[in-house]
Amino acid sequence: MEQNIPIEYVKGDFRGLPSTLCQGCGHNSISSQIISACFELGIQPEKVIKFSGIGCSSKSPTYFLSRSFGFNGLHGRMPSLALGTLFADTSLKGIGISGDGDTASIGMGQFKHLVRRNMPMVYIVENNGVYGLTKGQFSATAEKGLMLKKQGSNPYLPVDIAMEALVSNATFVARSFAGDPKQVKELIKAALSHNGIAVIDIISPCVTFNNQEGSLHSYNWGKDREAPLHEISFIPPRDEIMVEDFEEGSVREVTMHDGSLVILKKLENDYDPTDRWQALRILEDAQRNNWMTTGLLYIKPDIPSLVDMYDLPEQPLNRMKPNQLRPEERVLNEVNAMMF
Amino acid sequence: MEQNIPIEYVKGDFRGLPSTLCQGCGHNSISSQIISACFELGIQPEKVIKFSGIGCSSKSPTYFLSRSFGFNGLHGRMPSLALGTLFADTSLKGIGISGDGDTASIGMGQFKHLVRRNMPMVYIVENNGVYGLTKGQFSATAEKGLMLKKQGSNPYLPVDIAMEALVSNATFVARSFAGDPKQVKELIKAALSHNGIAVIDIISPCVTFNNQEGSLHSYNWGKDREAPLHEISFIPPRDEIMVEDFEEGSVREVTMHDGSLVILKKLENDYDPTDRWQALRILEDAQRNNWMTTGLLYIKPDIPSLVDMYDLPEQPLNRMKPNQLRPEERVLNEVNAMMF
Amino acid sequence: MSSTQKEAGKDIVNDFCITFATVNGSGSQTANITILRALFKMGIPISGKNKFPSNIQGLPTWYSIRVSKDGYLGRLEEDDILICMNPASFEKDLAFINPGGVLFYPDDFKHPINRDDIITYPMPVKALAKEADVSPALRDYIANMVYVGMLAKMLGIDMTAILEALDFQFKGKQKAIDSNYIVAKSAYEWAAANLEKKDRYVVKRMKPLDGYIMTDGNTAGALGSIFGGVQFVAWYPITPASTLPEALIEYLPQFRKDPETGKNTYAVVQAEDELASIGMVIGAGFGGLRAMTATSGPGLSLMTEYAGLAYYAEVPSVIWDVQRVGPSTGLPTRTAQSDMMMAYTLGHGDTQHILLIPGSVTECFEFGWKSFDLAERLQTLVFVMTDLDFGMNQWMTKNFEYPDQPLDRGKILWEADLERLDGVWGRYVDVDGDAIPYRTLPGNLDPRSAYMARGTGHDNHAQYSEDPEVWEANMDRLIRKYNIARSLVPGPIIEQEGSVKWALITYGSSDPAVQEARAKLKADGKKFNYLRLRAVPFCDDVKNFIASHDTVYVVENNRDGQMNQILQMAYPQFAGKLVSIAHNDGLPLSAKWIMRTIMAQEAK
Amino acid sequence: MSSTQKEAGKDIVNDFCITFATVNGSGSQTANITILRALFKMGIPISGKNKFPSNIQGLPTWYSIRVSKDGYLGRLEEDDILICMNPASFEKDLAFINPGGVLFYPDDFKHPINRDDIITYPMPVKALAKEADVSPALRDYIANMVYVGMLAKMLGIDMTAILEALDFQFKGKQKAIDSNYIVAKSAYEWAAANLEKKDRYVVKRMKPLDGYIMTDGNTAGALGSIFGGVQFVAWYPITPASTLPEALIEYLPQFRKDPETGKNTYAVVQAEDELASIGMVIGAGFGGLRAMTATSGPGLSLMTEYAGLAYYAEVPSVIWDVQRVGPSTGLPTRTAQSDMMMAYTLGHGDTQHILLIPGSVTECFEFGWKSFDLAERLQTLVFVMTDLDFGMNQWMTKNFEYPDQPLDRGKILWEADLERLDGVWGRYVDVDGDAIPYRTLPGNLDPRSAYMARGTGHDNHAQYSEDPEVWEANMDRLIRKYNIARSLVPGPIIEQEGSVKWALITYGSSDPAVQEARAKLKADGKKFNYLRLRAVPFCDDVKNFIASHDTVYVVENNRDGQMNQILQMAYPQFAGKLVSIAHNDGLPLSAKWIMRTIMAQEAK
Ligand SMILES: Cc1ncc(C[n+]2csc(CCOP(=O)(O)OP(=O)(O)O)c2C)c(N)n1
Ligand SMILES: Cc1ncc(C[n+]2csc(CCOP(=O)(O)OP(=O)(O)O)c2C)c(N)n1
Ligand code: SF4
Ligand code: SF4
Ligand SMILES: [Mg+2]
Ligand SMILES: [Mg+2]
Repeated sequence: MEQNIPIEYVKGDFRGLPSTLCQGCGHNSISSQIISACFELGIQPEKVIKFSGIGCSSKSPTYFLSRSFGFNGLHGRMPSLALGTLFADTSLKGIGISGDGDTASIGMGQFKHLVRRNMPMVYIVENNGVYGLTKGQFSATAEKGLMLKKQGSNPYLPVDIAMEALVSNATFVARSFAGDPKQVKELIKAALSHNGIAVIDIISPCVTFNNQEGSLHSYNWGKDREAPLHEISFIPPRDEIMVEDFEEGSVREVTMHDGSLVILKKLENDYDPTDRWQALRILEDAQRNNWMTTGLLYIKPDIPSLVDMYDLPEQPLNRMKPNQLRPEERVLNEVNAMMF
Repeated sequence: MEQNIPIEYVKGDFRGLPSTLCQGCGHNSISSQIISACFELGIQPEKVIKFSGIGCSSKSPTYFLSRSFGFNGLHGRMPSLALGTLFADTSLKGIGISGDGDTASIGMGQFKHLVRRNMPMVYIVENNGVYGLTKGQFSATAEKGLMLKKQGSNPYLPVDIAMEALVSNATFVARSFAGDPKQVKELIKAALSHNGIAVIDIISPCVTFNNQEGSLHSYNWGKDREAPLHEISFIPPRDEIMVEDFEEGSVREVTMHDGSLVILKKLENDYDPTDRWQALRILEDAQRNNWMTTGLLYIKPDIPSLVDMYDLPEQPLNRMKPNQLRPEERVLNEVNAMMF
Repeated sequence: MSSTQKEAGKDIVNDFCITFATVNGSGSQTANITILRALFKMGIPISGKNKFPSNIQGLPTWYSIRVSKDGYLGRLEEDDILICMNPASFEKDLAFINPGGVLFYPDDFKHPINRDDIITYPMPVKALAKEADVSPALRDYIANMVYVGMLAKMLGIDMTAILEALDFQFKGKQKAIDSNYIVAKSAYEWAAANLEKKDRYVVKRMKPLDGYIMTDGNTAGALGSIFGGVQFVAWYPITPASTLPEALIEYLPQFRKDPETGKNTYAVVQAEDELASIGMVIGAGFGGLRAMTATSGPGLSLMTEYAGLAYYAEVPSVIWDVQRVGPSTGLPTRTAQSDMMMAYTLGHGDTQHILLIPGSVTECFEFGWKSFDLAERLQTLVFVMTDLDFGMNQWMTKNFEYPDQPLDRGKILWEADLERLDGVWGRYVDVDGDAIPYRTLPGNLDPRSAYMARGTGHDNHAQYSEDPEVWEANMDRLIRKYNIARSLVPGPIIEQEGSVKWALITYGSSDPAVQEARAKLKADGKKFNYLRLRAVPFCDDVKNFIASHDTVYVVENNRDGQMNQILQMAYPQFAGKLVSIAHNDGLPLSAKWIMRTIMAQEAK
Repeated sequence: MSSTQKEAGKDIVNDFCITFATVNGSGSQTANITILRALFKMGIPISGKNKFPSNIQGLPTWYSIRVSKDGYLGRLEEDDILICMNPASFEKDLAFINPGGVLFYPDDFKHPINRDDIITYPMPVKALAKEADVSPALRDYIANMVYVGMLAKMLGIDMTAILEALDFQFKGKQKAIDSNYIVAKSAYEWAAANLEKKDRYVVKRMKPLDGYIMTDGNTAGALGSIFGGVQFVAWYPITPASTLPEALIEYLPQFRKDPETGKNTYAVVQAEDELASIGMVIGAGFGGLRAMTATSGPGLSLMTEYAGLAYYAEVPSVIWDVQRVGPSTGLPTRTAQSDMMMAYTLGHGDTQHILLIPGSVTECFEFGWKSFDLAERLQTLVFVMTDLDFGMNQWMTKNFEYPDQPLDRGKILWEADLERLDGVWGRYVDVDGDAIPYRTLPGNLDPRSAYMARGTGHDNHAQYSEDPEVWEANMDRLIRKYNIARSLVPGPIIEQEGSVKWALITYGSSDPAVQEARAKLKADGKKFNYLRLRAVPFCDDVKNFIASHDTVYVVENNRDGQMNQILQMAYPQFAGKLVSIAHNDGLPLSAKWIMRTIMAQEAK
């Protein structure tokens, strides 16, 4: 983004087509926060690229950032698609939108391997514990014992997407709740500044199939049980930093790869998001106690990303000229001489 | 196994065809320990069923227990095959043999979901950090920086199979080393008594492609770095228990579902294998310190297995008679009446 | 014939198409099906087709009921009666009404009606719904009952039949029945008091449709499987297949408890994806269970490799492909017959699978149980190829018939059998000369029973082998086995007109439209013989049928004429006389399109 | 002709087959290839085929060198000279020696030699290996050099040529060269001193094979891709494809650094499986990179769904299918041409893909670069269909030729183009009437450039659409595009004998055997015209060729005659004259089998 000509954007520059999701669907509020985050960061929309799998969640990239390229791929297999595309022009910011079925059921393998590769992109899971688009079957994040119409009771323990990301050595892991738009937005901003995989598991209620009282992915449950680790604010590199605004000791700062700052304002206890160990533990506690712990769970800003390992030129690969791609005839003569 | 007519077996009853793996391959020693474990437990070989994917490791079920049924399936997709087959006769003991490529690369999704389902079977990963059968490419458990001929250097952090199993709520997780045959054997015995998924991640050096000095899956490294958590012994239910043989406080016992006992003799510190939390932590420590921590990492013997949830009769499903399977004509008349 | 009846002035009785244009997620389905059921109850042949978007709420959706005294159940291209509840699609929908047709619409619609060749009935939906004594949350939902009542009045549908339909719908729950019925009834009365009938469409009671039921293909398939003794189901949700496993989940507990122990004689597992569901099913098939899955194109794609394994290792299982429009995610809520070639050859290397193709909803039931007998007899996969049109739409269909054959478990050796054989057997030995070997099942306690199944080269005793002759001999046996299947699979249904030189071939859900086209062409003086395929591979009847005609039109609902291609490969000697009549736009074929296209071909 | 030369008493010069029977993992490959190279260096046409087991160490393996002064490179069914180093396979191997043939064997073998119609040469392998001054660990390894020296002496291979071959093998590392050469040399001398030549096989120098190189198809494919500007490779290991990406990993860093910055102009990613490798490749193709993967049957099976997406969303990429024996895991180390039908239709729904089929190793290079031009020009997948025989065996082949056309990146709109067009464009609009739309690439900063690619129904502007007409129009355009491809893909190679009524069609690695069969049939007085397919879909040349013959034999290495089937579907009017000549037992076809089978057909 460094080379952007500073343009003044209006919010409309970041909008998408009208949503065809259900009214009240958590996914819609996440889309709004993506729009706001990009707008507030002043990202050039053409510098973003969107990816998704299949599902209600995966439909949503159509509903934000119409001026960004996108690929609505296959169910569970957005990660590989995104990885390949992002090599074409590594200056682009990738945003992947997935569902819990898309990521944790069919997509488990690709998700885990994308994370393990530390592919630089934002990976948002719009997690509702259910398959929305196919009308309400259990996803792999549905809690044990959940009852759904036509499906009976779910016999399995849920997949914890944040824990999965941590164990796969993700370098940025957060959890949030669609009912907490401010936190969602700040997390997305931070994620967009992260040079590596940034996984955000957002509990995003499905009002049509899994919003019943007591369901772990319902609005009510989230409202009752959300326990933010901190109040998070994102400060882009160009802004003047005024940490003095905060009371001494009341905040923790994380400096991102691009110089921006993530400010975590302490709530009850001080939480250190650079300790994977603590992150795993806080998640285990959340599981045991039925809390929805939200916030930036873990961050490791200075690990080389997958792309960093490839020694690529600044010029995007997809703008290379034929003479950069085809060796000269002389080289082929050498090759022929080698073949014996 | 309860109904077995007590037969005296000889070890040959548990052997397989001659191995076609390389001499010295870790997988061969694991096969031997499977043979010994089954022999020592006196399991009726016909009551065992073997599964595998594709790879050198996955070839090995041919080399033990010729009197057991088996299915050598597809690369990375043994879990689903095993799950389906085991419903046919739930009195059978399933043993799955997989490789690190088979489980952690292509098989990640199926592995994680098998574990999450707590499918009652023994799942052994013969983990050599490399693709043996395709001649030496990196698997997902290869350590970052590993150099292999023709492949260059591995850019990714390894998948930790034991940690993956834990996070997926496995109810039995162990790690061992093919160079420690006694431990391998006792762990397999315990696993065979477990009513649920029993994952054993066994470091099993590939002498042909990944046994070079310093490689994390080499014999040398294992011999230098193996740090057993305890000395493990398995005591089948029919044997008289002589815990008095052990010094007071020097052992920890775990009672298995079928009444057998797992005796863990303390080494340096007392390790509690019923605390998932400690297990995750010991693995994190091992990763940080480059230790090969082995032993029974975690066990939770009393969780209902997948099969328990299905309310199946004792009679194996695959021995049901036509009249048990096809409802009477009367029922169809009712059905027709319902269709409007 | 309907055309003669549509003469000016006369009533058009029991022969038209009603379409309901609504918004999905608005609960109109209950209202639409109530009408459908009421008509069926009046003895009038009907079919109901839902054209819905691939989302959950808020987009235009259409439900069309074909009312056909002649029993034609195929799709009509135009509407006679449109009930338009959706302002968003109003303008477009209007264009589809036949001249002389009818429009019902809420009286608060602001849209201009730019047609003067139709009859229009405004409906006081808001007002009548408000009158109803229901909670405001339900008000929108049962507003749809307004058009039920209005339509009942204007067409002449019995309100008793409506009541019966509601009673069935709400499983006798009186409160729900009442609150819906009251709205319908008051709309009925409002119409009686305020509207004058100006259109010509009427329904009249016919003699009861005895021997017929009303259901959809996925329910029928699930029930057929239950009567086929299904024991293991693994599935992954996908439209339009999901309702088949969901019907299994609903009905298995009712019908398949073990009579003695009261325990389940089955297990249903929702897998993490189709790679896993097929793996589970093939595992279970190997284990000796009657195992099945149901999926659609994208899922079938993911099953490719396991399908090849099952073919080569000779594992029985049943796969339902409820086809939708591909390639790729395509149109998930629209119908097609476009996985035929794929299913036929699914897997790499040389493979050939058995396809059963039900041609009616009752045949979905029949092939539900037959597929297991065939799979176990032949020790191979059986694909039941149906589609969204059958699977998710409502059809009147013949009563399900109880299987006329006992379960055929195929060639299985248990302990006693091995005893009898002195333990002499080999998993892939062709003992009987029919290319079908014997198998043992896990759990068999005879020490000579075990074998290692594998997708790698194997000899007659299932031992690993790379021997060229062993490989080829085994693959050739599989061809022989496939040829044996020709005489075991359901043969074609043939209808001859005598020594006519032109013929039609079709299959599956294209049958109703082809039947109708054929009848109408005949009425126009063009006779066609007729063959409906019910399976791949083909038996000699198919060959002889093609051989005895000059031109054979192969009608199907896909782009590439896939069945035509399969026939061409099967009968290269006749390939020249096969003419592909194929197209797919996501909708079921219409008789009109078929007639038009065949006539154009004939004119060439 | 060789047959005339095999008359009793006369020397058989440069026309026979040598087979080395060894144990895999024993390092014999170096010895075998040394002989191969030495013969090539002497100007004698050769091909080398490795028949190896699917394991790593300890099982029988065979390497056959065909020496053919006439330049026939196909497989021979029998051996003339057998070097048997493996007691385990000794007995079986003996049976394959032609009468009058030769057996070399270690003198410590205890096996009886039950043939009296062959000449035998025992070799003091142990003794000579012991003499060599190498570490005991290496001794076994270089024991193989004993047979190199013996064979050189008995056949008349120049030891200078052996030395050249070793020099190449060990990349000039003198110590390795020496220790191997010394053993070969002492064996040579031992043979000179102790053995009397009793057999008739000799090699004689021919004129240098200028313009030819020796390599394998996977290396050629990798190099061709590099000269085609490949930018992104994702792969998952699988035999027999792995060596193609491995060659890319070897050569890309040498040849494809950016001239200015010295940075990489490419990226190679080893994926976690083939579901991911194809996803990555299609992502990269969408992003505007020349992207490829290489796999074999099982991997291709897993790529089914993504292939359908690429077809429908019109994403260019290249997939190499180095075919092996399926179905299922099958025989992973044996060759076949049995994924043809599958690749052609890969995906659910109606799909058709473009297949390029190299017929020689040098064509593997050529199609390596051409495939990208075609994929980007046509915005679709291009499958390069090769096999283990080409991919992993050593072939003499024509020099690689530098591309005679500049890179064709197809229709891409960058910022300046959109400026020129005033931003008026649509991703799937057929502007030029050739059914090929324009595309923009991510990173294009023009606000009008972006679109959302998708596998769901879409209109000309890539917007989601379920409209029946939009769907069908788009699918029909894809057919038109496929038809355009007919004139862009490499046409067939046709060789006419004049007005002969019989013809042969073949493709890929079956070409050498068919060429040989054709020449021999001609010598026997039966002339055949000849067509080698190089691509699917077919151009009119193929049609006209078939049209102008009475009987056309389609020869291929699979069970079901898959190309024959594809031809039948393409030309139903001629289906009756196509005769399938197909079989697969894991080995390349032999001229002998082809001749035998065709003569049997002719006799019918
Ligand atoms: C291979 C494949 N299998 C199944 C489907 C059907 N399918 C579409 S969306 C979906 C589940 C979506 O659930 P989730 O990812 O949680 O998204 P949500 O709709 O809940 O946002 C499924 C199973 C598919 N498109 N592709
Ligand atoms: C779908 C598919 N892709 C690739 C292969 C090729 N293949 C065979 S074994 C193997 C890797 C085996 O590695 P691992 O599981 O670690 O077993 P090991 O040989 O090391 O014991 C691969 C990639 C295959 N058989 N199937
Ligand atoms: S079905 Fe659920 S997930 Fe889908 S759009 Fe509606 S509320 Fe959202
Ligand atoms: S290649 Fe490696 S893993 Fe395979 S058999 Fe040999 S030593 Fe074992
Ligand atoms: Mg969901
Ligand atoms: Mg391995």
